[in-house]
Amino acid sequence: MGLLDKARKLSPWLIHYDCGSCNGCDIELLACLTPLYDVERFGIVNVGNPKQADILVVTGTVNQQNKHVLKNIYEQMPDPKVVVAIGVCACTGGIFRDCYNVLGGIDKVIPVDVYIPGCPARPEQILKGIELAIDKLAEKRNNIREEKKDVV
Amino acid sequence: MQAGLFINILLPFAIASIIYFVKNVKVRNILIIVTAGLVIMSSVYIWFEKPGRIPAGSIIGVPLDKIIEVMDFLLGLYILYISISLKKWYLVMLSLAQVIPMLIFEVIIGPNLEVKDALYIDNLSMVLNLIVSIIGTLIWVFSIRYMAEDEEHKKIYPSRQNRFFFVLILFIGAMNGLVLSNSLTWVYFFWEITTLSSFLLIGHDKTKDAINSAIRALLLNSFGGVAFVAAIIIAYYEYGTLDIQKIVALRPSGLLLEPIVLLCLAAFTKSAQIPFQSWLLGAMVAPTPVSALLHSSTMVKAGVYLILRLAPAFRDTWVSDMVAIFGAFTFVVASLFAIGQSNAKRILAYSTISNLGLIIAAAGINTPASIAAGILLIIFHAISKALLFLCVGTIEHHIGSRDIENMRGLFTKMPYTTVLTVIGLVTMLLPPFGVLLSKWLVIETASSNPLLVLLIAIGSALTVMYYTRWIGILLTGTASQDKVEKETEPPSISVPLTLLAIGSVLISLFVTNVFNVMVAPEVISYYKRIGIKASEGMLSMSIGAFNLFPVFLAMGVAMVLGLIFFRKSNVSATPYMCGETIKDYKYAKINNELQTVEEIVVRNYYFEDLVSERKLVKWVNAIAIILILMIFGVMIL
Amino acid sequence: MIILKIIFALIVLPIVGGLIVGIDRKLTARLQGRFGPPVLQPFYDFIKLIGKERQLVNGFQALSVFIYFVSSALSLLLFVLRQDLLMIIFVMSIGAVFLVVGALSVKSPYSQVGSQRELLQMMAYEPLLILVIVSMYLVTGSFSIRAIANYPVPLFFKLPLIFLVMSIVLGIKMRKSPFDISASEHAHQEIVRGVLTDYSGMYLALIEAAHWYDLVLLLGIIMLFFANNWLVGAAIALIYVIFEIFIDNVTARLTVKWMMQFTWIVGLALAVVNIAWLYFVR
Amino acid sequence: MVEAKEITIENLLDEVKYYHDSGYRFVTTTCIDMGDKFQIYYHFDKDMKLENLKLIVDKNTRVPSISSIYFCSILSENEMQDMFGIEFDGLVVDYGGKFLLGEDSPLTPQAHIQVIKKPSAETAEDKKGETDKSSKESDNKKSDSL
Amino acid sequence: MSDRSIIPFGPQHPVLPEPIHLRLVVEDEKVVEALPAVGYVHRGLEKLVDIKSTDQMVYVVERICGICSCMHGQAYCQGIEQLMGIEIPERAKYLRVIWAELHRMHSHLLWLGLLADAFGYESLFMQTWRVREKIMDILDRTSGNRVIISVNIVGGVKKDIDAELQKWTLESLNDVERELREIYDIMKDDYTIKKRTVGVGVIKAEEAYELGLVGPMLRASGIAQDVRMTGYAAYKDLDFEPVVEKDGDSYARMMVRMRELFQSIDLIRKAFEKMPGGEINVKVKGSPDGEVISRVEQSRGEVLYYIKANGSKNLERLRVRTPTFANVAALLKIVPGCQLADVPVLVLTIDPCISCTER
Amino acid sequence: MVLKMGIRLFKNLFTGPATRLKMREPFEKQRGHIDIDIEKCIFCGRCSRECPSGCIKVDRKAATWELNPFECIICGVCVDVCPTKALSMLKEFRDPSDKKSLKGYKGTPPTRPTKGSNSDDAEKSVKSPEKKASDSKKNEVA
Ligand code: SF4
Ligand code: SF4
Ligand code: SF4
Ligand code: SF4
Ligand code: SF4
Ligand code: SF4
Ligand code: SF4
Ligand code: SF4
Repeated sequence: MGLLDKARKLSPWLIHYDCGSCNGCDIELLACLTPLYDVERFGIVNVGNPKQADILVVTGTVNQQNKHVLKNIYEQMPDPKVVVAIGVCACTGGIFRDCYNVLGGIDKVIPVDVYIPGCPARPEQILKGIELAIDKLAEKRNNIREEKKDVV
Repeated sequence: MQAGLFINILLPFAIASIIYFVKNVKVRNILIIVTAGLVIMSSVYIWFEKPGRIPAGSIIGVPLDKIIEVMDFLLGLYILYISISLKKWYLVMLSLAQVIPMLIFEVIIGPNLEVKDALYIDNLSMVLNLIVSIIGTLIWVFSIRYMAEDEEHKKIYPSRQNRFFFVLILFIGAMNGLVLSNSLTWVYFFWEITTLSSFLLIGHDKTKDAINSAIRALLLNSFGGVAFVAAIIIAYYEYGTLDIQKIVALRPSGLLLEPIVLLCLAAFTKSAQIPFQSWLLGAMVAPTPVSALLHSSTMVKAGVYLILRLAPAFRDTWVSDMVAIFGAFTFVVASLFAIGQSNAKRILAYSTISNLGLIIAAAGINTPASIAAGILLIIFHAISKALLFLCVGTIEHHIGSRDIENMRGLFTKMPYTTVLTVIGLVTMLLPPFGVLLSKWLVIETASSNPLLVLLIAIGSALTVMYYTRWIGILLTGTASQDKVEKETEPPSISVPLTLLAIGSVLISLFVTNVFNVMVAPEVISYYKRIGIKASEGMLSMSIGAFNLFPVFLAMGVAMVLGLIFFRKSNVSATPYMCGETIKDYKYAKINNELQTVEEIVVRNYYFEDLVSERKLVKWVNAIAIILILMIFGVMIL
Repeated sequence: MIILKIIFALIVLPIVGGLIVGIDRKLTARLQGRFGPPVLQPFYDFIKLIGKERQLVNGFQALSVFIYFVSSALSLLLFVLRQDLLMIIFVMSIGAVFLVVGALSVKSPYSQVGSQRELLQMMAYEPLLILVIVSMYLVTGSFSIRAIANYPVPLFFKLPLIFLVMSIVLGIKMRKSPFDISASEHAHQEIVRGVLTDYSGMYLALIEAAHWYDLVLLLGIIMLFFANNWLVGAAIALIYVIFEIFIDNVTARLTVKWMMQFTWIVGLALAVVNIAWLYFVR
Repeated sequence: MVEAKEITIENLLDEVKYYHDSGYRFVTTTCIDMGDKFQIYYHFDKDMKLENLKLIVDKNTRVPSISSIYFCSILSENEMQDMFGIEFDGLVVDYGGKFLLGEDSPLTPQAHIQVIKKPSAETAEDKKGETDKSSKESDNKKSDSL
Repeated sequence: MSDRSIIPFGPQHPVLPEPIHLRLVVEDEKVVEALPAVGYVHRGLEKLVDIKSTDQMVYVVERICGICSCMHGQAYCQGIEQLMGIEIPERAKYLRVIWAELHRMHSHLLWLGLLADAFGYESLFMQTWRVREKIMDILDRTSGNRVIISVNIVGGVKKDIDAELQKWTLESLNDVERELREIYDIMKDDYTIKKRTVGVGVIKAEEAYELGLVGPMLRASGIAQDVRMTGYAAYKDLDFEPVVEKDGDSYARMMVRMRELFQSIDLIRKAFEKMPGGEINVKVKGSPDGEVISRVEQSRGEVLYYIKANGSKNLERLRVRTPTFANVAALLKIVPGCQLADVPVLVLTIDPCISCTER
Repeated sequence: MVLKMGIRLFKNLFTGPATRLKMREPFEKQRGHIDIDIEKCIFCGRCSRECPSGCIKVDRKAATWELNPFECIICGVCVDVCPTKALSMLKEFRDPSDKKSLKGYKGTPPTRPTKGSNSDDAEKSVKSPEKKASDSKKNEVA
């Protein structure tokens, strides 16, 4: 089991959903993939497919149009999974939270595990946030195990 | 013995005539089932007796030979009558071209025509005989219910089932006769009966389409008939006998091969090889049992049977090589055309053509191993194809379509039939099942001829394409949203289907036994050697070996594991749709019809622009004709 | 002995395959100026995937995956046991077919389009692979690996063009540019991950592992070109992989149409020329 | 500062056609809510010089779409339809008021919705039930700062 | 049976960094119909003028989109300045040019990378983004932030670039130029890239006009239109020729953006050379009144700000017509008829920026 | 064609990765996060009014200054407008966290210049975790 936990920490795959961000946070997330920051050295792969991802990374605010998309993606991810909100938009709605079409942060729709502030969040910040998310992932797994035990 | 043969060949004729007049459906059905049992038993009986050569007997003092001659003539006249009543001048010409020479020939040669051993029963003929007797009768049983439904669907009143069963049953007799006969005139007689049955059954529905297709079938088969007549006449003059065994033993060469090549040509037409493929495709308008029986498992096999039978006669000649290339060419082209089809029966028809091509190629390679491969292929193909056709028929009656696009997610509607269909498809497509095993044998034996291998390699890759996607879409579904319905089929449909499915798997499992018992002796009797050892689930040659049991074992393990983990999985997931849900996918919120929720459909690729039958068929036919001419050409070499 | 061989084929070799994939990822990263993941990354991924929730859209996915996995493992096993090469290819094709069947059994358009393309890819490489094997037969007179491996001269000298043809096959099977059409290694493709789109968790892991088996098998076939010296063969196979990685990094993904044209025209032509040359030399 | 030629619904299409035929590029439309009327600008560009048409319409009148002349105007016209509820005749592709807006979005938001400051999400959560108080507080703040 | 497949493309799709939905109808691999659905990013920020003051709106419009945020701020500020009749210091004008051109560069590089990614050329993606990081460093160091640099304010700019920074920037730019040359050579005649771009998605000059395209899209079709030529900010003093390509296909669009990178480097160098000293902003008093249209050439083309003020602290109406809003029309034109594999490439060649399209 | 890219790649291979394995030092102008020297603050509320994002709450009576870092867009306006330079922009960015917490400070009301005793610089995290939990549960159900 220890091996599994270790592997989980070493191989977090993420999916990015741009939930109506201004692209500021998006491109910083993309920058994390590029040579200078290279998240792949932590085993992180941007798989772009909820079914194969462990970490859902969301940028931008939730609006009336994409809330169901966000929910769908979250639900398609297999357990254990964590959600990271990048940028103040995803955390609270940021500067746009007063707009008529904006619901606010993504925690209005799905549970969020890690909030990364900043507008935009810097790549370094994102890396840190994902690190935090990876720890959460291990925790979550333990929770699941316990839940399963309860059921049995 | 005589009784066995009698039941096997003549009983169907007799019963057919009775059934034509039986109005009571129940009586008719019982009669059919009883006959089916008798025919199967007789066939098995003959198999165990295996008497070899049998002299022609006589009925009430009249020698059978004479009877056949007369019947032959009458049959010719009947076809002529049909041709005239159809008012197709070319048909009339072709019929005349058969009847008149035959008449003159018979009048001139008269009693000399007689072949002493009119019947010859060996493994090859028994393989065909068993296929015809067992699969054929299973299809009778299947037809009982099927035809009732069919007439209901198509609103055919009054019932034409009597006529249908008349032909269907009579046909089995003819087919059995054909494969057991040793005299060319006898073969020709039965050959013509099968042509006629095919014509009658294709035209059964009497729609315009059906009649046109029937005429086309009659036309092309008559062409083959003409070739057959020519072959008989020339053979008589060149060899002085019409005894097939004697001819084969002669091993003629050079121009003397002419009658054999003509017989091959006749066989090509019967086996619907390119450029004669069009009649078989047209024949798909017939009710499905007809397609299963005549147009995949039995009648079209008559052609390849004849070639396999004659193969030892022309081994090691250029003709043989050309025949192989011709067969391989058909194999590729028919597979290519199959890719462009979405009509299930047409796919099966093309697949039949291509497999027959492969058998012909095997015959043309003409080594003991390849002949063995050809015979194996006949067996496996017959079972799987019959199963597939019957499944498609059943499906068609349920969903009202034979388009594979409409069979998407069929598993949720008719799980039982779908599984059987998948078994049929898998046995056609994958190792360790027999069809692929035979293909493997063919490739290995063909490999000294690179051109042949190239063609076969391409052809088998194409085959994978059209079968795989069919299997795939049959199983399509989303477990959380599509509930699997229960399916009940009447026994007269489910029993033949199940038997065929089980048979197709079992026979592959026991392929070594089948090989040793049925195939090997045949090949050895002609070639004196075989070069293949079959034992312990393994077929081995000097150049390679196929290990069957590990593959079976592994597949079994995989299936068990799959089942276990399927049970342990959460099957409520939905497919990935870019964040949209499959349920309420309303792409583009446009105002015109757009707010409707539309299902996502994805279609297979059919490459209409690339593999368009219409565009290519001209070229392909031209190449095929050139190849046939070359067969004649190389004879001179 | 046979037990050892089975263990070797079923456990050691896929680990080698995984390592090759790991090296591939590291090397790719380095070529791109990145630091790259650890070489053992594929195994971490594998273990993690095994531990994820098992999700299926359709039960036949599970069946298909296991058949794919088992047939890949079996084909490698048969290879190690030096069976008939052509049969091995056919056994491998069971897996390929079922991978497609599994993908087709899902209603997602991406899986479906991916499987159509996967079928086209199979159509592209299968004839080539068969020709490769047949040409080996033509030289050695046998399909059995035992005989091929014992052939005294390296096959490479007789089949140089066929050796090149293997690069096309390997490129397609490794899903490398320009042939990563039905399912690219990265999801950044118009059809997401094609046939793999709807697999997750353990099933994805098994597909990954089956991929390792396939990879080793293909490299084994490449090694056969130098069969009289396994070490040289292994070295060449490794160089071959590096070559594929290099090609992957200097080309864009091309289209299905281009692939079909290229494989059937260039690939078949190379094979045919080589075979014709064999005849000529004889 | 924005020079514009005034037009009416009747000659809108003719004018637009004129611009189209004399080689102007369609830039966009701008709609302004004037209270009881809408004012719509049509902007055209040629050699980087902007030409504007000004159309003033009553609310609830249907405006002819220019998308049959300039296909690309569908985007901005659909947007106006969303945001102001103006209906267009002959819109080539009609998203029916759901071009930019989602199912649950407010209708014609730019025409009547007054955006107000939502209280900070956290504070609202924190002080649930004390909304009155907090608003009072903010009032206080306002008066403080004034 | 319908002989067409329907494929939903987006909103969450790995090749699309932004949410847009295309309903594709395909026959085999050929796309016969494409209908976009948007709104996944629509926030409604134009309406924020109700509660944000004129000054605060600068920060809102910068967040219309993070990619050329600086140019949004610039366009907005220029509009307000025009309304209020403010003449900003010369140095501020040059600084605006410099930052705008840096933004253009990072945007084009970003786009090049994404395009490479769209046709599966991963190493090229890495390469361009690696170069881009150098630009990001320049932005970071000169303004204090990498992406949304927030330097524009009504009345000028907030930050200055001192002599030392200037030197460092120019040196960095030399590096960048060298590496860009390399990439340019690679992209110019790579067989596989050409295979995927040449002749794909052709838009002829007349069509481009008809569709109302802007920016590189228009210039790739052979029309030399560039709002910078109107000479706003300091552009009137930095003579330059718009980059034009004739063919109007994906390749031409790629080349236009490629060459604009060099043009930008050039402009930055010239701007540094000519930049006068002095103040960088002026104090602004009062509130604007009246209406104005302000246009600026962004990386993706012309942005048009319509600003209507009524003399109070808040504006009455703000409308932004962003470049992608104009260019999306091109998709409707070029996607039908293309191959399925080309869809991402075509979507990317218009360089879509959905967040500013939907605001 | 392949060559040019190939050369580039080999260069990459041999010059080593460009990856910054450690975080680089922030540039001097870098906008990281807002900090307050609560002692200097006179609770005039100007920062709160000018803030584009509206994420500062100043309560003059209670002498509290509260920032929601998860709404702050780090534009620096507040720093520019603060009359007493109580606010400053630090270079370091704020760390991600697993919950959204406010930064609340309690200072001394300017009217009463007693110093030190009741200033309280401790961070105040958002209370009522139960409410949060119930919220997320609701989301799961919906
Ligand atoms: S947090 Fe800022 S940069 Fe990020 S998406 Fe929101 S506005 Fe853009
Ligand atoms: S379902 Fe098809 S085959 Fe059956 S009766 Fe109807 S049309 Fe004929
Ligand atoms: S495919 Fe790989 S390199 Fe390309 S963007 Fe995705 S993760 Fe990055
Ligand atoms: S600007 Fe648009 S296309 Fe470009 S990276 Fe951002 S989201 Fe993607
Ligand atoms: S044009 Fe695109 S990149 Fe530029 S600001 Fe607008 S949305 Fe952003
Ligand atoms: S400090 Fe400045 S802003 Fe605050 S109350 Fe005094 S004058 Fe007004
Ligand atoms: S930095 Fe900007 S957003 Fe943050 S508190 Fe200060 S003024 Fe408000
Ligand atoms: S931080 Fe500065 S601006 Fe804000 S309340 Fe305190 S003194 Fe006033």
